[in-house]
Amino acid sequence: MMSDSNTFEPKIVAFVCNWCTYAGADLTGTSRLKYATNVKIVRFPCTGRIDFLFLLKSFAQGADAVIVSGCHPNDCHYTSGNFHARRRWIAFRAILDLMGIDVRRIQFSWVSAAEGAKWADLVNNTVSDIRALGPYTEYQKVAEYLEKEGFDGEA
Amino acid sequence: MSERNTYLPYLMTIDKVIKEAPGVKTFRLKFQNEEEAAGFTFQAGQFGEYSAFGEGESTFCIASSPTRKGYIECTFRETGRVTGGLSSLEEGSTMGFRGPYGNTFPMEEWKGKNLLFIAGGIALPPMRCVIWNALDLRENFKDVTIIYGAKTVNDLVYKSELKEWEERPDVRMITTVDPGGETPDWKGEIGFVPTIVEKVAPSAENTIAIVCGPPIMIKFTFPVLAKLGFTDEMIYTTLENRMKCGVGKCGRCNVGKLYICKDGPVFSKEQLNLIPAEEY
Amino acid sequence: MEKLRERAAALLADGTVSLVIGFEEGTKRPRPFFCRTSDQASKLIFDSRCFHNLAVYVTKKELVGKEPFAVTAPIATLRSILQLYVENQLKEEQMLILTADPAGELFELRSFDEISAYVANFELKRGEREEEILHKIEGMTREERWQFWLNEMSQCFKCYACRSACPLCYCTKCVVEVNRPQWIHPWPAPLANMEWHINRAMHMVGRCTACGACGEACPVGIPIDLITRKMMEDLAPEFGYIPGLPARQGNALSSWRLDDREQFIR
Amino acid sequence: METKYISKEGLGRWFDAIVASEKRIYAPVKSRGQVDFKQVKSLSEVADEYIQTTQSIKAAVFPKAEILFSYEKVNGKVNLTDFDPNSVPETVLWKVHPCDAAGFRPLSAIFNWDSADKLHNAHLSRTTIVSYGCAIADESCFCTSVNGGPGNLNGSDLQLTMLPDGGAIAEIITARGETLASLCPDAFVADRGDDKSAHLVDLPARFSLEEVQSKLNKAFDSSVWKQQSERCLGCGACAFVCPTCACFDIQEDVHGSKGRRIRCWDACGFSLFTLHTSGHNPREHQSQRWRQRILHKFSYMPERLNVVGCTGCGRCSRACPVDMNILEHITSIAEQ
Repeated sequence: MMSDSNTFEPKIVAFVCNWCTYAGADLTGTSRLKYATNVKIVRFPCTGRIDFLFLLKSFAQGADAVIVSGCHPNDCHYTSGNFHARRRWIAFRAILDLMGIDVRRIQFSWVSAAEGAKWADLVNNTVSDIRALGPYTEYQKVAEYLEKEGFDGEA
Repeated sequence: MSERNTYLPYLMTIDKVIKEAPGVKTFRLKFQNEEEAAGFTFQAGQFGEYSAFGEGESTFCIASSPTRKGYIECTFRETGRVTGGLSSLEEGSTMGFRGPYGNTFPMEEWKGKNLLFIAGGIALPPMRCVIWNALDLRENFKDVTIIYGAKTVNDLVYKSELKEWEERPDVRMITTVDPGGETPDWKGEIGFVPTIVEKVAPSAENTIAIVCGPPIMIKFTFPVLAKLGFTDEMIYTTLENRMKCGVGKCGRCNVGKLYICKDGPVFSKEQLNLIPAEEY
Repeated sequence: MEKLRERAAALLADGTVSLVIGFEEGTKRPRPFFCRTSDQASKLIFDSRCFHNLAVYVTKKELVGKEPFAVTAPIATLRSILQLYVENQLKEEQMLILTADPAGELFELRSFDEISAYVANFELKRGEREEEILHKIEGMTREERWQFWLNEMSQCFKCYACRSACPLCYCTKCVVEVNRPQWIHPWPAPLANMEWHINRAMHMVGRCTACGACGEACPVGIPIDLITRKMMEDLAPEFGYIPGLPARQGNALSSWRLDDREQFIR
Repeated sequence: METKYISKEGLGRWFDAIVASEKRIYAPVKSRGQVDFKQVKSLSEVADEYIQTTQSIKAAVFPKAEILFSYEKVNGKVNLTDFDPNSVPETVLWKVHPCDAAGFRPLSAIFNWDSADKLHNAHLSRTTIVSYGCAIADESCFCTSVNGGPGNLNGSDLQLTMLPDGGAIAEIITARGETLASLCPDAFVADRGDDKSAHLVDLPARFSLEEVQSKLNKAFDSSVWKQQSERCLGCGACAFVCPTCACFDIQEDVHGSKGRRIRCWDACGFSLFTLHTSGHNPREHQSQRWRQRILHKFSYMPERLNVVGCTGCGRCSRACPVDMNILEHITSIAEQ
């Protein structure tokens, strides 16, 4: 991705399922569709396996956004993994929103193995959204606590 | 000038890795800093805190004898995060060590006596240090008897050394495995350690018994020794409790008012009688 | 209250139960009390000041053993007990409930269904304190909420009183004590504290009965109970359950519906 | 030791002089409905009219989490970066209660009884403690039963006892106290002969320490532990608010090839505190852990370290979610 040094390049981690979205992202490549390179893909057997802590840890370690994507409803390789995941994300989003964590930085999607173009759009749209939002320093700076002087616990 | 930070480990190079039994390894460690190596001494029975950088610290005894200079050895079983991290290290890599900590076996006082070593399973390492210490100064001691048992033949550690001890004319070596743990070609004893001690019936006359093993083995071995005529001050063991600091501060290892890391790990049975058994 | 004492004494005397978990007068206010003989029953009290959620003790094997026991349970405790039944943590035949309604009438409840029927008479409502703080939070922007909670979380020193006081935190080894991998730093630090509390809230989704024990227990006064309470209030209609009235159909996160809301999924 | 008088105006000037000296000042501050030590820049921020801060001041010399050392792995080698004592800033702890100041001795005893703890000592040697004699107390306070008192000087570098005119009796106890006072020498004038005890709370002793200790020497197998600890939930609230509890854990903070070893607070009340790798747990039951807490403070520490591990601040009783009241329990042991 060409950009001048002033443009903020978001760091994005994508947690995807092996059976649909990973294959879809693969298809994007083999179809020679161009899309933003800001995404680091982490492959999981199923969206049902994606623990909410992975998302929090991504932010703590410098991600500006997270993509979570798997099979469309009724297409799960394990029948109901994505339904369980969907419930988890409903609850997780609600908790994060209550805590004041920026839920716009988590993008959920269903991308099937046939949707190479959708994957490219998803990534491109997320990158442009996050570029507009800017880096997630609000969260990241809190991670560096031990270096701070002071013992009264103030962040 | 500035004192040393107690928690800062010495950097050690893993000089040699020996696979002892499934999940059990021995590391031979050498100091990377010559000054630290020169200033380092320890005695039989002491322990240390071993670091896998990236994982944390774990407590094991120093398994080599103080008579073997220039290195220390530790033997551990892979059970958790730290031992898992250590286990993945190869020869030549760096790990950390701090110590030596704790008290020691009174080897000086034992001069001129018979020594009876009774060990079970992964508890041989602390005793191996004493055994080699005694064998390297063989003229100081009379009869040396070693009774060592493990669950299965596979679980016996220091196999080549067991053989060496067996072949020495000046050592009486008895190896045993739990019933069912033997292989078709097993030539040693079959039975639990306390049973074998009773069968071997070593004389208590002028003898020190050093017992080390899982709590259940110790529990059943003590009465056998008593029956053979060993009094409490003739029996020694080494205890372990969970530790973090190794230097009497973190608050984990105490048994009653005693700290295993400072007042132990070596205790005579006479001393054990004074502390609450439920806390170790 | 007198009737409850008499009944507890009788149950202990005739051997129906070997223990009554109840309340006694403490140094400042009533506190949990383990009544094992009928003469001790005169110390039992049961009034509106009894706020501890005694359900936290009923899963502790070292306390309750295998013998039948009774619990003098206010409504909040009953809600937790129902949830513990749903999670198969209790045996109906081992436990007997003694409770009294606001008018002072004594009730004896012996099964999930009896407790459910009794609890259904009471609506789970925000108290004054909950209303005040939640109203404040609901009026905040996202950035203000983040600052609010960050400031609160910075006070946490990970004594885990919240976890210990919660009847539904009955795991013998908590996720923060697992170290392969170590997901949440075991030391107190603002972000690690935040992660811990988010984690706790996630593990409470559809399980929390809003008894408030965690917030009450917090020595540094973080209103952590409001996280799980708000969660329960907001998600109950979404997942189709009645707040504070656990049903046997399974927990929110271990079940799903084909038509669960998904407008946030692109 | 020298006794002086400092006026209300002098106190303000002295405080400003300390601020100007660029030392960090921590003092009790009221926020979120609680009073706790926070960094302050002016005397007006300091809380008034409270019994006790929720947390003790021990974090000043035993932080909740601190870096023991850092390391980096480079090409199979490891580079260590030691803790640097000079990274610890000079700190003034202002308006410390005598029971908190008294807590520094048991803490130091734990950290130094065998080998010196470089980190603790670095903090301690850069800390000046200005205590305030206590004019109020509540039913949880029992300093006078454990060798302390509302005007006890143990652990303080300088103690102020507030007078009705807004001034204070200033007792300059140590050289550090003297150095701090010398930042504004003319604020301290000759002692007016005020009676200190008239301005302190009267707090009769609640039990005899000797009696408790002699009872505890024989109490290991007593049924009292189980009886007292039944309602204990096994959290760490009591230990974390305590001015003398020093149990800690050593943990690893890893970021790729870099990492730090961290020391953080731990508590003997946690069920996994003493759990062996084998699964064996020497203090498996809450009653054993409660016994450890009491015996450690009132029996083991006096015997091994020659100092009582309790200063009578009463914080554990106030913090406990289920009213494990230490005064009540100790008193009942003394009366047995």
